Amino acid sequence: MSAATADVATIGHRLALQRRGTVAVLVLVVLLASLRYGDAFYSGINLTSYFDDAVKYSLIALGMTFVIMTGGIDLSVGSVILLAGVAGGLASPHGAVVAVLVGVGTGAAVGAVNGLLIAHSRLEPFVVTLATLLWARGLGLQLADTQTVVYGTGTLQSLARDKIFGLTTGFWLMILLFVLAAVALKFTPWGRTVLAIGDSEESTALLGVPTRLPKFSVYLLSGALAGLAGVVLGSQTGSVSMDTGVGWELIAVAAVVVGGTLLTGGVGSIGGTLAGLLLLQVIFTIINFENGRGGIEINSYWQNVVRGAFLLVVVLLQTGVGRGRKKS
Amino acid sequence: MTDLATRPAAASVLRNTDWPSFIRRYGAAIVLALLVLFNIIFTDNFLDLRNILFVQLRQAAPTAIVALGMALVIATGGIDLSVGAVVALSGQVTAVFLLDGVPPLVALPIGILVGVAAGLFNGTLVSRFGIQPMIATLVLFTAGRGLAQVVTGGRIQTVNQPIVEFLGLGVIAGLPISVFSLIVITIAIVLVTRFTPAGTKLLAVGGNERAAGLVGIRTKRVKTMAYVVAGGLAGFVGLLELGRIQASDATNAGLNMELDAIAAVAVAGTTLAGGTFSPGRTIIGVLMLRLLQNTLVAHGIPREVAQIAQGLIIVAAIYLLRRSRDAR
Amino acid sequence: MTDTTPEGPLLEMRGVTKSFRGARALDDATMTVGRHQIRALIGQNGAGKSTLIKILTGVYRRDGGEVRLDGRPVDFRSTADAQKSGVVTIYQEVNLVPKLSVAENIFLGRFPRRRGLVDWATMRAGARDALATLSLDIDVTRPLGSYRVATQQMTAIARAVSLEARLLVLDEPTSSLAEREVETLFGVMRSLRDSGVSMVFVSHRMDELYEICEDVTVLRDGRTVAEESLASLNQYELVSKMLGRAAEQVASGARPAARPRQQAEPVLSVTNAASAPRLRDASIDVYAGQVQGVAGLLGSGRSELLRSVFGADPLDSGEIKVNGDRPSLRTPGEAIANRLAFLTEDRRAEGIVPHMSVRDNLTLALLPKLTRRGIVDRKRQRQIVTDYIARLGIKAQADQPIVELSGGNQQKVLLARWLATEPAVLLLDEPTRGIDVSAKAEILALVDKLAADGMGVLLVSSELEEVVSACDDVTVLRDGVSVARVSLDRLSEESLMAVMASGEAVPSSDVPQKDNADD
Amino acid sequence: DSGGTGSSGNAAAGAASPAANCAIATAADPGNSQPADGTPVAENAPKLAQKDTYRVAFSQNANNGAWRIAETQSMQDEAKRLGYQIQVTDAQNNQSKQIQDIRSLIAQKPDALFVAPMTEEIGTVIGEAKSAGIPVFLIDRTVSNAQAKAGTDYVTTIVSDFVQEGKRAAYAMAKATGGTGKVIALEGTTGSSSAVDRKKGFEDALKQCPGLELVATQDADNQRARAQDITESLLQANPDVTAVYAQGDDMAMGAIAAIRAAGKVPGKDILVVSGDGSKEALQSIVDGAMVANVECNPRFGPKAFEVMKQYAAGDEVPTKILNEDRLFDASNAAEFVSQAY
Ligand SMILES: Nc1ncnc2c1ncn2[C@@H]1O[C@H](COP(=O)(O)OP(=O)(O)OP(=O)(O)O)[C@@H](O)[C@H]1O
Ligand SMILES: Nc1ncnc2c1ncn2[C@@H]1O[C@H](COP(=O)(O)OP(=O)(O)OP(=O)(O)O)[C@@H](O)[C@H]1O
Ligand SMILES: [Mg+2]
Ligand SMILES: [Mg+2]
Repeated sequence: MSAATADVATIGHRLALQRRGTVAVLVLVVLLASLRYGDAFYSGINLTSYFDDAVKYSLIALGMTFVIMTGGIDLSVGSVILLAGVAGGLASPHGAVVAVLVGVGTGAAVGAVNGLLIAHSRLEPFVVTLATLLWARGLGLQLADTQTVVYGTGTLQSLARDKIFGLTTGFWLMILLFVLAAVALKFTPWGRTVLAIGDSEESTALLGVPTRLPKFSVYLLSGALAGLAGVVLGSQTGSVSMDTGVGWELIAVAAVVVGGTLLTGGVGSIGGTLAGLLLLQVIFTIINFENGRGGIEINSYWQNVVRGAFLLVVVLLQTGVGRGRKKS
Repeated sequence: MTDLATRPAAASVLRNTDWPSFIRRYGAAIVLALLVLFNIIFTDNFLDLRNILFVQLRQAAPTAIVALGMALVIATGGIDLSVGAVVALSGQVTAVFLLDGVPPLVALPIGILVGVAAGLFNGTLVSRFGIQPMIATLVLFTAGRGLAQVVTGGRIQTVNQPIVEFLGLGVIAGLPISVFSLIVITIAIVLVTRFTPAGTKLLAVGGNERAAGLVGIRTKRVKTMAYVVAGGLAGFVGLLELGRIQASDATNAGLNMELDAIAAVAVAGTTLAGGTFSPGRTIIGVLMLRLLQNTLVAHGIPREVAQIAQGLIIVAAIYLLRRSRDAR
Repeated sequence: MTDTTPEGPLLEMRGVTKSFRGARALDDATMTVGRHQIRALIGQNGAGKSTLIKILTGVYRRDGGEVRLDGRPVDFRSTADAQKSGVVTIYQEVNLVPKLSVAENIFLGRFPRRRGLVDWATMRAGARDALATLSLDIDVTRPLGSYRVATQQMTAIARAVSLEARLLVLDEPTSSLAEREVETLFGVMRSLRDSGVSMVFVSHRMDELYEICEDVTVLRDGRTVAEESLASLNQYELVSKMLGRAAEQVASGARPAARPRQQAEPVLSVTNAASAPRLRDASIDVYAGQVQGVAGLLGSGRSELLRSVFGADPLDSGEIKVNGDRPSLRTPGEAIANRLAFLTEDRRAEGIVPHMSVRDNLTLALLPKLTRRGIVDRKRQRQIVTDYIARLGIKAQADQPIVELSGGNQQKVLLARWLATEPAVLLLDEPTRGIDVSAKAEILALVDKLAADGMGVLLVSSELEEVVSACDDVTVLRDGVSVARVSLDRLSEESLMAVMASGEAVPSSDVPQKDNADD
Repeated sequence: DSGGTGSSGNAAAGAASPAANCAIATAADPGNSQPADGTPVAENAPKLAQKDTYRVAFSQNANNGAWRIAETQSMQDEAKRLGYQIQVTDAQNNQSKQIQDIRSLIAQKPDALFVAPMTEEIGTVIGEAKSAGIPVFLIDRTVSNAQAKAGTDYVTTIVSDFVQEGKRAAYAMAKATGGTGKVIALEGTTGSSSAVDRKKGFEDALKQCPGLELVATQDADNQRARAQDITESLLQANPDVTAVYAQGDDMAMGAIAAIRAAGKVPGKDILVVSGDGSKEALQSIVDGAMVANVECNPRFGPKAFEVMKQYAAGDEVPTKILNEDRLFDASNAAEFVSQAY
């Protein structure tokens, strides 16, 4: 599905515009919401909970951004969160450091399996990670003996609740990782190679650039970040339940695409992913708030409808933007 | 190009057989045969005709019908994540109409129409608006089930009507309705793709959309049609599922069916990149995955372990297929 | 390279064999490249040139034979591997990453760094320098894909040159280049040779080979049939070695006698056609029984003209008449229904459906006509396919996937695809790009015959020689405007070149305005 | 009324003579468990002012399936009846969404917060409500003691005793089958406390009845279709099964359909015991397809608001309040079917 050469110039502009559009809509929505709901909306606890909740999704979306930039996809992240969250939880009695290491390590290990099969054996990412979605969840359930895994109330939990400049460590962790990732994308050979692979893997190889390792690495990274997300989740909520992560991979994919990363690879933005994710998340919050107003009672079933419709509106606006430009 | 005069000896037949393409063609069938063999030996009453037709095949048929639609969409280089939700939506709409006293002759076609409409919606987003198939169908994946829940208020409502009972328990030509429909639908699809230009057009669009456009094929229409057929089949399966449990279940009907269908298409040796279509192997893929699941259940394997096994089998299957694909 | 270069050839490939799914692509192929040498590698389409190169650089694994570099056996596993040993390759068809910037394309895999991070400023400067050696001055921060194919090809060359190779392999680098660019390239190649770099050069244009190469390796059906000095062979001897038959049988390419117009009215008439952004105001007439040429510099809008006539691109304004009528031609489907046919210049991206069989590829445009009461007539389909495979001498099985064919054979299948629709007007965009001499001669002969049989042909070609020898009449496009018409009596490469460059009509040639176009 | 219909249990159709090796086949329904004496009262939880009307919030963990819908409905109906304003969120079966829901509810500062916890482990967020000065009432499930303290972080929890429900199901099954046979069990959502506890209660009680052999246990996720598929597969592999225990009614309905599809008669060839007490289940007891059903009453509204009002009035509220569940069988199903949810 490679775009016609003549389209290449427009694609870049289009996605850049889309990113700005996403940020603009995000700002607009937040402004409108705070006007409508007043104090309660940005009062400390809600902002904190909003960002805390966003952390885990943002971590998998970050990994997903790199995977998608290579033209792949990682459907297994939701299951990896469960598996790594469980592993981290079981390790948590041995201290926060051990829990984090075990969680991230578990995620990375699963990511490495995906990466090997995709980069080395050249299997299709969609199917490989679909299979991993199954076995990693099974393994997580097995490991936890299908019981919710509790995180010891140790350093990890207080760390999760500690605040720096009024926001939790989780928030700052998220910001830090996104900044690092943005730098890595723009300023490391690895980042550029990842984009090149997504653009045309065959060409990249024929230019004499090894492609296996970078391709492997994005799945490793995605797994490791999902693992981290599992531990973060566990420490924030004190436990990891067996339903954790079901369907989250699609939330991440949606955020990445809304954020202006091309699903076929080659063009991407880290900041866009964050904006896309925060935008999707703010919708949840607003639906909850709207329910509280008592005016229109948004039946919870409508929430999914609204979310789907919102996704539709965003992508339609984006293509509209793209078309408008093409004509001019 | 073997010379007819020099018939190769058996040994050289083995040597000359194109093993890679043999495995590719029959890989899923071989695994299926092994599973059947295992069950004949280790599972009581497996060879019972009633079991084969009314348990194994009947359970597999709805997924197989959905997978046929999915294979069409995948042949165009797309993917349809919404089929599971469409199954739910069509079933719920039909159930509600039936409960309202609408005659079955009207209510059942409406269910299929719901699926067709959903397919039209997906197809339009993909072909007219150029939205990535995954994202385009994610809209209905999210909103479709929500709508289904809205329609029934999330309740499971028993539909005690002869027509529903017939859909679930009826027998035509000694076969359960779902198995009978699967056979009819398969024959129809095979006939249409073999003998009319539709099959060639489909593969041309999936293989090289721009080239297809330049030979006068209306690529947008072909793509849309694939989604419409997939949607219509999902709508029909919604009716079968309604009949199967004799009740509407918005939350669980068709749950994860899209992933089962995609996995089946993949283990059948079809690449998700488009340009290939094989109804026979798709059905074999479904049967294989379904029988695997049933075998694990019948032998008391807990669900989480079964999930691990399924994941591993899928990986193993596509690994073998790939080995054969580009052995060079 | 220092003076202490070891004796013996730089590269030796001996007895190389390679099969794809049982089909021999190479069978005892041999190639020796000396030092300070530019070696031509020639052969018909499908002879195995690209395969031999890919085996050298490890893209394909060889089934047998050996490869020695500097006398030592080597076994590269990938292009990267080969590059480490100084073997740099520009593969056939542009293989770059279009969405990244020009600069990144040049420095991918070896980014200049500062404190571990990519140093964009140095990279941009380096890219500009690399392109300057090819006299190219473009914005290196723009995505490569936004430039035309020739520029992309030059970028690939710039990258390869800047890699400081010992052995540079160029697989048909000139097929999408114009003459001036080819000259620039040759200049660079000469200076590289003088600095000690050896090169392998693949091209189907004989004059290029004689201009730049000293020695030649000739492949035929996967076998090396000659390794000689070019000077010792004249063009006819070379071609006859390539083909394995007497050179006299190869069409000479001499201008056929003038073909009479078969009707007074043009079968296709385009007036003031415009299509943003490249086509601004083009008018052209095509008569049944004649070959109408379109000439112009790269980017002059020739392809756009053909595309918008065929409904592949939207026509913003202008009028198109077919046999005097003004049918709707907004989609290729409508164009085909009006008996137009269009052979695209980009075979890979817009022509072939790669994994589909030759049979289905060949009959793709014919599908509606093959269908009776909704059913495809497979028997007739088979007949037609067998017929065209024989008529055009296509080397392929009907049920073989078309990707497995060599470029020339793919091109013939695509041509057959359109001939099978029995069009009234055939629009040909660079029909012989990347096609070997014999296939090219065959295709041009075929075009000649089609015209003689009453078809109207519109031919776009960047090879002036081809335009001059094949066309009855040539319209020159410049910046999307048809600026002149040159008719048979004054058709020569020189006169065409002059018009194309200046945009001035040659005195007394017709101005392409509709009213006085009739002569 | 403790729903003690125990002695009349023998009326179940086709009850075989009690096997000697089954201690519980003839025992009476063990009935509801009683809260341990001296359940502490809520003292340190945030106080609730006495007002004419309240603005309350309810975090439901998943608003699907008849049971949860009935629960939500009951909360909404009761609030409406009392003239309170109620805001409901639906976590859609997702623990972390529920935590997010609760936090956003807290931000809106309701007078009181009702929570139907997804899992026991959402306790930390309950503590946040306390910090915000909002009294919390848990219904139908509780939270882990390690994370939130009853009477301090939240006022009280109104729950059913799931272990007891499982136990009562085992008794009912033993009685109906006469203490012999092969049993398959269908479990609810993996890891949920109701599934874990019912399984524990059922299996522990079954130990006293070696004649009832548990041949297979499968997770059917509270889904009707899934339960149907699984039962079909299990019946095919174990054609001599004589009883099915489904932890929830949806699964029971799926199992009954599967039994029918296998050409057997539910209630005769294979006896089905289930839990929840839905209208559909009661009807099938009346129809003879199901033999017994242990109620798990979803109608928490009246009780929940009554407790809230007591608490506002300053009455002593115990930190754990047990719901009273009934046992339905052929003797009383017809009587209750019309009121069932
Ligand atoms: N990947 C492949 N799979 C199957 N067959 C192939 C493959 N690549 C090349 N071939 C076959 O090998 C033979 C040699 O092809 P090759 O591309 O080397 O020819 P070439 O001399 O470069 O031709 P051209 O002048 O058209 O570029 C052809 O018959 C071609 O069909
Ligand atoms: N916006 C653009 N910017 C730069 N290059 C473009 C643009 N649009 C098209 N091109 C490329 O420029 C090239 C020349 O355009 P066009 O095909 O109209 O002219 P042409 O005279 O037919 O040249 P060619 O010999 O390449 O066919 C094409 O390869 C096309 O892909
Ligand atoms: Mg070649
Ligand atoms: Mg052109």
